[in-house]
Amino acid sequence: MEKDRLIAIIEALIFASDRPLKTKYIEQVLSIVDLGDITIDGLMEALRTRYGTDSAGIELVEVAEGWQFRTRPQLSDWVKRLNIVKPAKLSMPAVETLSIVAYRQPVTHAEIDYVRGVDSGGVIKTLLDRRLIKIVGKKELPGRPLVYGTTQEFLEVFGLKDISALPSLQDIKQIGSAEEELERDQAELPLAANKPGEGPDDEE
Amino acid sequence: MEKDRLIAIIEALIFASDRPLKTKYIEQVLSIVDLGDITIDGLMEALRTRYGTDSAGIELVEVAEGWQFRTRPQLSDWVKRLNIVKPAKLSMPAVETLSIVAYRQPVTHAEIDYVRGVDSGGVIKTLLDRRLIKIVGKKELPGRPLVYGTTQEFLEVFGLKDISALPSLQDIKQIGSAEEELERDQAELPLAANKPGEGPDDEE
Amino acid sequence: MEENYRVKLEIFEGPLDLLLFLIKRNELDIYDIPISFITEQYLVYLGMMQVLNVELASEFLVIAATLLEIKARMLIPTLVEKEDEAEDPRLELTNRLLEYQRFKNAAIQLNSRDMLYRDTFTRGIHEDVDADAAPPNIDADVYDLLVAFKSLMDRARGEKIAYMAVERISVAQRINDIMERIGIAKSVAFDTLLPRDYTRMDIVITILAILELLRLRMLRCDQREPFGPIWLYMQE
Repeated sequence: MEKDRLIAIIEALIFASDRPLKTKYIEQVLSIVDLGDITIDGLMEALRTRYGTDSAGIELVEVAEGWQFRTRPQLSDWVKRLNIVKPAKLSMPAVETLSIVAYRQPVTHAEIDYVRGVDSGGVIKTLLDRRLIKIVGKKELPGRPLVYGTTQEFLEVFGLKDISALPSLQDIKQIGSAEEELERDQAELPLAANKPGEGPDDEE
Repeated sequence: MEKDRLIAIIEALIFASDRPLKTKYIEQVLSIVDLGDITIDGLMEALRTRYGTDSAGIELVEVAEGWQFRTRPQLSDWVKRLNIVKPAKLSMPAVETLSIVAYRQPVTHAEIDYVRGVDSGGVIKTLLDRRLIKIVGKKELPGRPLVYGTTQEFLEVFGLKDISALPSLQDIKQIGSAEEELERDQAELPLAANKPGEGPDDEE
Repeated sequence: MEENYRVKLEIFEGPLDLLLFLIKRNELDIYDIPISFITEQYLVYLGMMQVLNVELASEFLVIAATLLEIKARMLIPTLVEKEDEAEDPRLELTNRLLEYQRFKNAAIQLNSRDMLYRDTFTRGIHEDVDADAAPPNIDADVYDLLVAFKSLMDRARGEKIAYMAVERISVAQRINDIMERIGIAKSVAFDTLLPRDYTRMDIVITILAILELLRLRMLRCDQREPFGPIWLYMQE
């Protein structure tokens, strides 16, 4: 096989690997190829040179556990700017809390805690700060606790015409067979379908 | 700033981003730089060319209205040898349902069932779980059924720049029939897709 | 004939898939389907599946009935001599088949694209960049909310769900609602009495309310066929 093609394969392997790639794995993958007098070390060196120029935004580094591509440290300030301009994902506790407010509004802090089984004070504060929920009044209960509801902003962010446009639990039951729904005892639902560590991006 | 350095920054930004990076975010990050007569489009083109050679293991693709590095499809067999666990293939019923949603969105469960001739509840659930489709609202019909559309993830998985990048159904009718024959592995069959008067041998 | 089927036995995705296959296999013109022939072939296939104990979706039988109906309609001579205006009984089926075929082809085309995680891969390692700025925007959709809420509800089974649902409506209130509805319409179907997003508790309360009204002889009810709608009437 040509040297260029071998380098391309190694480049793809390191890029796609979910952890630094040990040389021995590269050797294993290429074990079905007759390398002739080409050595893996020689190929690694050629690849490293290709990414070694100053005009590259990425570099190939050999860390203790193997080979890995990284953005060049000199460019880190630029990469950090991405966090400022790009939207972030809501955390799982925030999505949970927001869903309780959306579906059960008006709802008190205590009711949210009760449903989630944990204290939600911090999350409620975050959601208030982001103007996704608001205080809509007080409940006629001892201590007159505050009750929360969703905001206009909430409707806009989630593209809802009004609050009745929220899909209902009944709706979700139409989907998939009834038995499947009953069987599903574990709470791990599709939110987790996203890869861990998946970064922020928006869906317009 | 030099053009080479700008390209390096963009390379690092796209590389650091877990999802396809929209051009507008690149523009926002670079908004503090005086570009002079350099355009972002020009920089993107230069970067794409750099990764466009056959000897590269990675390519720069434009998907879901953004930019992303991906391994070259020609090398997929090699990458698979790494045994990185990723989502399984989609079944044919799933792809069929997905194409109905893609072309007919927003579309209801009942409409999908009618086109396919079978109940698609299970498949819809799978596609929702894999985030290839999502609930986009409710239809103003008795029972206010949910309507579905495709997601950002759909564009990413199928490498589409945006939804309009799908070939039109009419184009498919011509290309698709021939491929289907191959798939069914029944080359002796004539094409029912032919309109009357059309020769049976014009698609072989 | 049966020998051929034995070799080619495929599991079809649905009745339309099967029909398209039969049309192609027999080199038929989709715009002029010989309905008797295709019906016979279709039934042979269903019969074979039965012999093999393959469970077929009920939709296969629905289409079988449709084929037989079309066949019957084509046998009846048109009494009124308006051939030009008479619609071909096969038209709807043909259109459905063409439509299905179009999407089937679209699916094949879609499937042949370079698919992420099948043909091409993104970067495997997540790069952690310190985020010190507060993110100004949110990436979640309505489905995220629904799913989160559903899993919360699943976790909080039994008692808790009942506790939250009970306060929505009482039996007394339900009785008033029902009497009001029947007072206007004179008769109503049971399932239309349920609120749009009804819960199990709503069903229970509605049934309790109806039982109470029946006991008080303020209503009578009947069901005209097994599993048909249950009708409620004002007692004269």
